[in-house]
Amino acid sequence: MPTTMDKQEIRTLIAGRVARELKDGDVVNLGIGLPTEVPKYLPVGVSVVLEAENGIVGAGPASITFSARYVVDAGGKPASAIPGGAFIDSATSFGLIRGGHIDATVLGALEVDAKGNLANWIIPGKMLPGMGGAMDLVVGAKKVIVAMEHTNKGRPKILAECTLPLTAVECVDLIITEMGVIEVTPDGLVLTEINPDFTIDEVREATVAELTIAEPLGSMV
Amino acid sequence: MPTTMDKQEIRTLIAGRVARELKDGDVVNLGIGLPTEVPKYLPVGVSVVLEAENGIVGAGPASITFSARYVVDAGGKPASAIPGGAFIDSATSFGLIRGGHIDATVLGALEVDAKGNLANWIIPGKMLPGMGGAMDLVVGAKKVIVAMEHTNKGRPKILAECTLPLTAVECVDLIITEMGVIEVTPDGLVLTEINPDFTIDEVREATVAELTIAEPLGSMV
Amino acid sequence: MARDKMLDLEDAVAKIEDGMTVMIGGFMGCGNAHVLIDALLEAGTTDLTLICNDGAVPGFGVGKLVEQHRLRKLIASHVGLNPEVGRQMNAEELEVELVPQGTFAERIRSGGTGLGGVLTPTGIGTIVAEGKQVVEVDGREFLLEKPLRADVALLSGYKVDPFGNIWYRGDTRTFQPVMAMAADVVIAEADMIVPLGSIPPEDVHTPGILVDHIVKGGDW
Amino acid sequence: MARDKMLDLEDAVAKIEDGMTVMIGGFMGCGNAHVLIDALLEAGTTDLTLICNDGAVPGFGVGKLVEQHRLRKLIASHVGLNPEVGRQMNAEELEVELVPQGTFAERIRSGGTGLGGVLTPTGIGTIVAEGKQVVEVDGREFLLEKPLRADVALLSGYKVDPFGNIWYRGDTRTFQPVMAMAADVVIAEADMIVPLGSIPPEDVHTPGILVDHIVKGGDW
Repeated sequence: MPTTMDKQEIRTLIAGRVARELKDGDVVNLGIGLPTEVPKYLPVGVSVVLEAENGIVGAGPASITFSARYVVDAGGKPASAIPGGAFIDSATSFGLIRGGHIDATVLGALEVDAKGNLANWIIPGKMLPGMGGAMDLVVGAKKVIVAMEHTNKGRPKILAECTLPLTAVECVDLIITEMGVIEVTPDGLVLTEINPDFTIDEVREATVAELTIAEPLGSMV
Repeated sequence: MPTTMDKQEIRTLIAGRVARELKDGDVVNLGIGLPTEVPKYLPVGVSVVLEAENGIVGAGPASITFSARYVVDAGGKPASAIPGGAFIDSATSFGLIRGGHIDATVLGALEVDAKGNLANWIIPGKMLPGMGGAMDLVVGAKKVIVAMEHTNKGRPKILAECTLPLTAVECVDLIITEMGVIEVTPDGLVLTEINPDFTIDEVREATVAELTIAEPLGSMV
Repeated sequence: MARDKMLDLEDAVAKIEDGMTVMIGGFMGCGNAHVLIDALLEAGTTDLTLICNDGAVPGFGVGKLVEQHRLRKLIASHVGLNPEVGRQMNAEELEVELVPQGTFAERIRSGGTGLGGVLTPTGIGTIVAEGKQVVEVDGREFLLEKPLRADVALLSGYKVDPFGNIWYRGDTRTFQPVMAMAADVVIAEADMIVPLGSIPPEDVHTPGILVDHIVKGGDW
Repeated sequence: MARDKMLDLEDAVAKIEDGMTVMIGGFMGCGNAHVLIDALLEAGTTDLTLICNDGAVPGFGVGKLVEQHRLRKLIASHVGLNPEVGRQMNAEELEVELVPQGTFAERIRSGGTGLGGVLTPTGIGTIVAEGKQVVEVDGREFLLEKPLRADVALLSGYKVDPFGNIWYRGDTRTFQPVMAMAADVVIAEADMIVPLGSIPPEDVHTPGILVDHIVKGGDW
């Protein structure tokens, strides 16, 4: 039942499912917010290298070894480099990103559409945070995973066509929400896994884009 | 009298005159051969920072502190970094060069012409060493000084128009030979200083390009 | 080579005139040239164009320049953490040009290394591409993004020697190495002034030939 | 993160197949991956396209690959110190593509960082520009030079940790950091294998995520 999940349960569910997309040794860039919770849910035996686009390869949590005056993550929060980590300049960092050296990026979205177009950086007239590193990340990362709530307070975010200014065209590979897992394919969106708390009809109702249902349809939990 | 100068006297004269073109603190890239002798003749109180395009800012002579296995100059010879010097990668080195951060480059030429066009990297069918860093250096350095013997065994090298494939167009600022100092101006070549061992007519005879004679004409020695 | 580039703080910021374009490195305030920013505020300099990755946060780093209305224009990739940027922008007190962060780094790098610009896939098919030249290379489209340069760059180094060689601590390095190449005058504040030769030549992050002036930093 | 990337020398060079494109860093032999080159000669691999700044000198570094006729093509900026390159070229045994050294570095950097190419003033008005696209930016002409990539890059590091982080000694760094980004497989020989964490994060010259395999080097 959808209404039984609170915000934190939704985040836990999504972050946990994203974690299972990552392979041992992957180099991963995590957007701010929900995506930063992903590492908590990595399966045993899987460790990933976190890249922070402001210049950390092998980013770690705040630590007394690293002064917050000199080390922050891509959200501006105190951070560290793990043993074997590296601090690099921004041109090199985005060289890694644009050059396909990041295995996966996980980030939120305002809208995603049937072609994998993504909008996540501006609501004209309302919100203009700027694109930061998002445009480069979704163009350059080998796999782009959108991790978000399925709707914005009931308003669908997965559309036939994005209405907001795009972050990039045809860049999203996978959409993971509290309702299920959706793959972006050349033939459109395919629901590959569902949260058993929902019916296919409920997912379709919350999604404007047409959804093909995978056979067999897996469970996301 | 020209014939009284041997090869080493010519080199000494030219290198000595080039040295007086350099200002204290200049960052200078020296081509192989004659240009490498320039630092010996720097006036008292003038010190320059040598850049070697393979990655030394503040290059110095071979030294026991630096293993030849790990440090060579742009001629492939054992070298060092002076205290305060830096080793940089090639993309950064040529970023410095192309970006106008080198005050002067001194290099030899096969041919130079009235427009300041330079040919110094290939004689088709005979010699193909490659351009190495020369094309970038003459495009990027703030001042391009050609230091060379005035003729190739009597055959003029300063031409109305280069006949060999160019290194770059309109890049040379100053030509320094054993006969004199020639400035490249929008109106052509101007002999600004002469070696008193030669007459103006002798210089003109050894030069195909038209020469304007500066008033007053200085002495290069 | 050991020429001393040390300058008093007031003399250093006096190099920056009203209306100039200034680059400041760092990310969300971390790695900003805090001591130089405070001196610049003190000097009253205004009408600046600031090239900085972001607007930092209110009351911190370049965020102070925004708050005290010293900027005419801000070229950045992200301004969401400083609401004052949005407010001034909506009030038409501040012009903001948003640039994708990787493009931002490369545009500055182009400006400092004599390239004609950047050919990037980033921004293709978005409003970032509006009015810009698209160049096709082997059947794929790239956006031509033009070089960025500034009159002055303000850097923040952890170790700086008297020749201006800089070693950046942590991830304060960010855009600073490319900015050091892309400004007519480069001023570095030094958390620590270290003796010439004490930074191993392999570990110099910004060569001293790029730095014109050094001021004592660290006190903020 | 501490996954061990160590590989036997023979297994490492077995990654390189006849006909592949290989990048090797260094300058006039200094900084070449000498141990890997010797193993590659031993393995008999041939018909290679080599992307290296120069042909080194006879009997040294990549010069050995030339001498032993392992190359089909050489992409370099300078070949004058190895007469064997010119001889094979004139005999039409070896194809040579000459690239200005700064353009050489940037083409590799483009290949590794997802850019569409380089817009450089270098080569304009020379035979280097022949057949290439010229792009005008604000009234000035720039040559569009295309990205370079390789199947394998062979690097030579002084200190390398088990994750593949590299610290280059002296000026052996050269083209190695950009090559590390521009090849499908990156193999580094290490003069010294050092413990994870012993290279300060600020002084890592090539991040370990770019390095696939490490072999013990130093012995040449």
